[in-house]
Amino acid sequence: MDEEPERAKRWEGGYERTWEVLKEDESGSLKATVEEILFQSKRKRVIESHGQVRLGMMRHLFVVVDCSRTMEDQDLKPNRLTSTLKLLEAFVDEYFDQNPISQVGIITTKNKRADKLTDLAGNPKKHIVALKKAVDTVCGGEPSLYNSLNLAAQSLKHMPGHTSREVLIILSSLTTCDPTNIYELIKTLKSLKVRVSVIGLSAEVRVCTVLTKETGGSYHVILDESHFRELLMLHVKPPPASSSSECSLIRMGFPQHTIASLSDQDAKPSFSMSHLDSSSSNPGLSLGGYFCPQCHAKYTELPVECKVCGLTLVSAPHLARSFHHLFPLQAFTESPVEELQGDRFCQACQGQLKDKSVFTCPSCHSAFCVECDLFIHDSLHCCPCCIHNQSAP
Amino acid sequence: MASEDEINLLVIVVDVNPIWWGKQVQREPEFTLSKCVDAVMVMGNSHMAMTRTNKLAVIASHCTDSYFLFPGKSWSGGDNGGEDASSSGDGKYELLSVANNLIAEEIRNVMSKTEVRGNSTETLLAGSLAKALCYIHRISKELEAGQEIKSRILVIKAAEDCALQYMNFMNVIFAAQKQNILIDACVLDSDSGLLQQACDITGGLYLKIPQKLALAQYLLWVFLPDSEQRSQLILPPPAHVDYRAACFCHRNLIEIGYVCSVCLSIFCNFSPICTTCETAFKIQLPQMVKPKKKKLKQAT
Amino acid sequence: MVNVHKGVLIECDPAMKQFLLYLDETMALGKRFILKDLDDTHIFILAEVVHTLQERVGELMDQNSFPITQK
Amino acid sequence: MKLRVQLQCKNLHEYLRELSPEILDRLYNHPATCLAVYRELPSLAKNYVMRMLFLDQPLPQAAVALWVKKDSQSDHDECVSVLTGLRLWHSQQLQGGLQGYILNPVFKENLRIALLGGGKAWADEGATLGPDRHARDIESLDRYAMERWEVILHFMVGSPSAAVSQDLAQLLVQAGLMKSEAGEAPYITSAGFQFLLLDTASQLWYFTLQYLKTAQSRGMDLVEILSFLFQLSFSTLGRDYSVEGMSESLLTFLQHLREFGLVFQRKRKSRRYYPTRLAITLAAGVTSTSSSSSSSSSSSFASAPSTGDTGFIVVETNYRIYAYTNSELQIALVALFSEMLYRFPNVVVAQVTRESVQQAIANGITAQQIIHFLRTRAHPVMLKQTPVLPPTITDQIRLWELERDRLQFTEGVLYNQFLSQADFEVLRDRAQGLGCLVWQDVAHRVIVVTPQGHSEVKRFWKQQKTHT
Repeated sequence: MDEEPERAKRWEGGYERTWEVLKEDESGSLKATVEEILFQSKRKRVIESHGQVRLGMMRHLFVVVDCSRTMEDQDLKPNRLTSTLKLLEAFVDEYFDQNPISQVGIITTKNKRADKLTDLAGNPKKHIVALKKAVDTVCGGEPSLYNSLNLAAQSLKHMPGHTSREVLIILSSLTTCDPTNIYELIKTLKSLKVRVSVIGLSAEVRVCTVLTKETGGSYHVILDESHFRELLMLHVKPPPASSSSECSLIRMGFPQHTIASLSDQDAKPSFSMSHLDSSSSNPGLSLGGYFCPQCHAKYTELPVECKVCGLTLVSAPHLARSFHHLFPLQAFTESPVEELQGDRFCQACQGQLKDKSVFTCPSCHSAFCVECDLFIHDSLHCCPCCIHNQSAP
Repeated sequence: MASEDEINLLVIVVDVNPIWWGKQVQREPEFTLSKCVDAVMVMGNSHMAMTRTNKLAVIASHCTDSYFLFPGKSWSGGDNGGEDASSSGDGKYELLSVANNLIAEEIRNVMSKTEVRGNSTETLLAGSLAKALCYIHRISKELEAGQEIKSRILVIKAAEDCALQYMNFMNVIFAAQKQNILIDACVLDSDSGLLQQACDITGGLYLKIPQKLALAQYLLWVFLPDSEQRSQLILPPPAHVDYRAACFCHRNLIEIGYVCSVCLSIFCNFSPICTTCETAFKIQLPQMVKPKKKKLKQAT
Repeated sequence: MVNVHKGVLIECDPAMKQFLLYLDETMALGKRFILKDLDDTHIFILAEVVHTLQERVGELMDQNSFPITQK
Repeated sequence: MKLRVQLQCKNLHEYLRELSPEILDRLYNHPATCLAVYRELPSLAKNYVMRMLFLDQPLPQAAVALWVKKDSQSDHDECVSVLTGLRLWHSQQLQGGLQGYILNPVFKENLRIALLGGGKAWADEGATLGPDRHARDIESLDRYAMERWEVILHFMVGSPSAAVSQDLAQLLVQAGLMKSEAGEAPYITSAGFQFLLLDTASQLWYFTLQYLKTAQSRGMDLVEILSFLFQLSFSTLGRDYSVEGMSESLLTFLQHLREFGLVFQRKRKSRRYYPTRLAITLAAGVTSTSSSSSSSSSSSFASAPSTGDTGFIVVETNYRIYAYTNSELQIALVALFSEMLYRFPNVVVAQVTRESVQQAIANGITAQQIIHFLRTRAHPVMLKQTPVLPPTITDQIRLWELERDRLQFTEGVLYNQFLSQADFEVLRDRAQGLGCLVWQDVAHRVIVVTPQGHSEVKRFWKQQKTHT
């Protein structure tokens, strides 16, 4: 919720009279207007995007999950906790898809305490396993904002200065039980440049408003489950980096993957370093793997921080995955279909342009249909016609 | 038996780079573009013959653009292909002969119409793949309720990789991965690093064929089975993929490099200013000291 | 010595079996019809009562069901 | 002890396997049949065929066995048995004495033709006749096909307006879908009810199978009409084909197809015909095997532009069914298992109740068939949700069916009061060996055997006693 006291509360004014927008056409059908509305809502998602800003590409994010008694409420199906954890699973997947060299940790809070469910780590599997297990937790007592934030801050403050430090709180309770003055902690968080965002499941709470405003985060209260998902997904995109944050060059290793086949006589099975601390059942003995270029420790998965020499190991595609944040595709211009000369076919999918508007790439002037426009901006991140041009970046 | 509700879409991207094929004729006069297109048709026919719900699209990737050879723009899915398409008048399945005629005609158009500018021996595969993805996206949007679609892309690649396309290519690969679309690659000439990565990331098969003349057989043996059948068959092992990065400054492949924290550009040695995003890096202590500093911090 | 009966083997759930036992004891079909009580889910009865028995079970089901839908 | 008649619908495989080898070999003489048979193979077997299609030498069996991973061995064995069973490949001795496989040369030749061309054309195309002045578009063909098919269904439910030829009525009787007593109009059987609830593609296939069964007795050549049928199913909708060169029996067959609505012919003597969507989806019905199969809802017909019988039913969790149709037949079908509440010009409202479902079940319709009917005709809005039908409804329909099955009756003969465990075991093992053991209780020394096995068991027991 933005701090806008003059704006009426949602339930007071600005009520959207959705039925007034609907107009019948000559034949008395509502189809055209309904289609128009759908079309507009599709379009909206594309327009609200980026300018060239510096983004905090390396993120360290703590997700705080409220596990207090209120999480058992059944306004989200089947209850708040299950629904939240399910959405978080999707969130973690999406997060690592978009921010491959970032890390996430999960904190739960109940009975006035805060516990780390998982430490900061860059491997989605671990988090997802933990989240799946957490479905069975018994919710109880009150959450503690102070303790959770404190726990998160303890870990985050050791993170290097060029990374963005973030906390995302999913708060269901309307109360919090704090051992001391939380406003002091907010000041500390601010000085540590920790950005705290809150997603409320019940209603707006003053302390969260202050918390998010001071630390530069966002505060939203969900309307329903789909809105909840949307709000969570807002946090998938890297946030703009604060101007004061440090920049640095980070040393990274790009290990080669070696595959050894069973028939190969020289291949020796070896342990993967990543299995050292995990108590998983499989011993992690395998043939091939990624070998740290500095100390030759073996890992089966990337990205990882080498346990021996501390070098961050990534593969080039991991970095490439984030490029589209940095070089976003410019928005296409919308124009009515009548203005289009030549064939009325979408340049990308070869479909007929049936909608009222077409979308033109400003650099290569190819026309696309609305579906392709969405797909290109949401997933593809490059114009299918521009990249036929050799000089394209 | 495959369920009737599942549509299996195969998009074949054929590299028709005229320069490469021109040179190829001089090298090996017995394997020409038309032989290659024949092999593609055999593959396409076999795919369509498998079940009624199998769909096919063929894209020609030229050096400046890509063209849909099949289905044509007016093609609406086999139900009323009867307008002008005449079958070949022999024992071939009508749908197939109509498709084959269309492909042959389109490729003739493409090859005769487009002129070759410059001397680029590289094919712009990323663009063709992007169009293939858009096409797949459209088809999956047009599905009726209750139907499912499984799509894959088969690239038949002849010419060299285009290094400039790296970023776009990666974007396309990730988009494919997100949509669960396999990318298979059948490489005729030299190995392609980009396609190796594409196949590895999306879970497709990569095969550099030792004998070009046997292309059709390779296609039928290796690439015809869909992902479900592949899990049962023994197929060529995954190729070794080079995941080393190329630095932005010299385009060298490096094992250890420096990455800008703002724009993730990769450099092979330390420089005070990022050449990509022009960020001035905080003057740091020499690199070697950094780990110590970190430890100190943790100790306090 | 081995004893041989001709009849019908019924397989049912324990609740239904109790109902059958009840019918047997109260002579609801006019006579005892159970030849042998085998176990929790099996019972061996006279062949001639099968039809009436099915009717009785149908009646029981009718009594036990109530309309779940309103019109 | 009610005997429930289950409508058994074989798929193409089962059908073909029953044919004699000579007929099979003759069938493969036509590319269309080869393609149809090929399409019905398990997916792994399709790949086998493709891999061997262009090989002229036999492949060692050991090499073929290495194509699959170890854990898919069972699939491999199935493929081998299917391919051998359909005579698609033969074993052949290799030079080194190894056993090898080679594709049936006739099949190979014709499948190659189907895929790549060559050979002679399947059928004369209408082109030789010049353009048709009364050319039909796809919509009118669809309408025509549906009308024809519905007439048959109407006839089955006994609508007075529906009249079919003597041949067809006889066929329905032969198929067991209708019964006719001397001098009376035929009436529907329990199998007929089940037939009505199938989706169109399955109905069509079932009906075709029945037709084929009687074909030989009509003096028709099975191979000829099967080939023609498959050829039809691979033809293009909206195109005309010529009857030129068709034999007399094939022309009769064409007239029958015309009556089913599989082909359109403007006049009986017309020289050209149009295959309809029914003919083309015929092969689709082949795969959705028996009527009791649940999962495979063939939507191939759903892809047809609303031909009236797909996608009109909405089922709500309150047991109400809204059927957006004005086809008397469809309404009658819905009424088979539900109570009609309201009737409007384009929609009927019905309610599924315990009584109505039990009534249907008493008619020999199974819960599975009702559910299948509802699912295959679900409104597009319903199709968007998973599962398509509300689980409460499907569960309840199944429960209602189970209710009738609270008691399971098996006729039998009970043996008890054995003197020794040994006696008991001897007799039990004997009964088991004869396959007539119904039930046993070792602790109480009780066995139940089937009445058929009783005499045999008794005799054995008497022998046993005299021996000891």
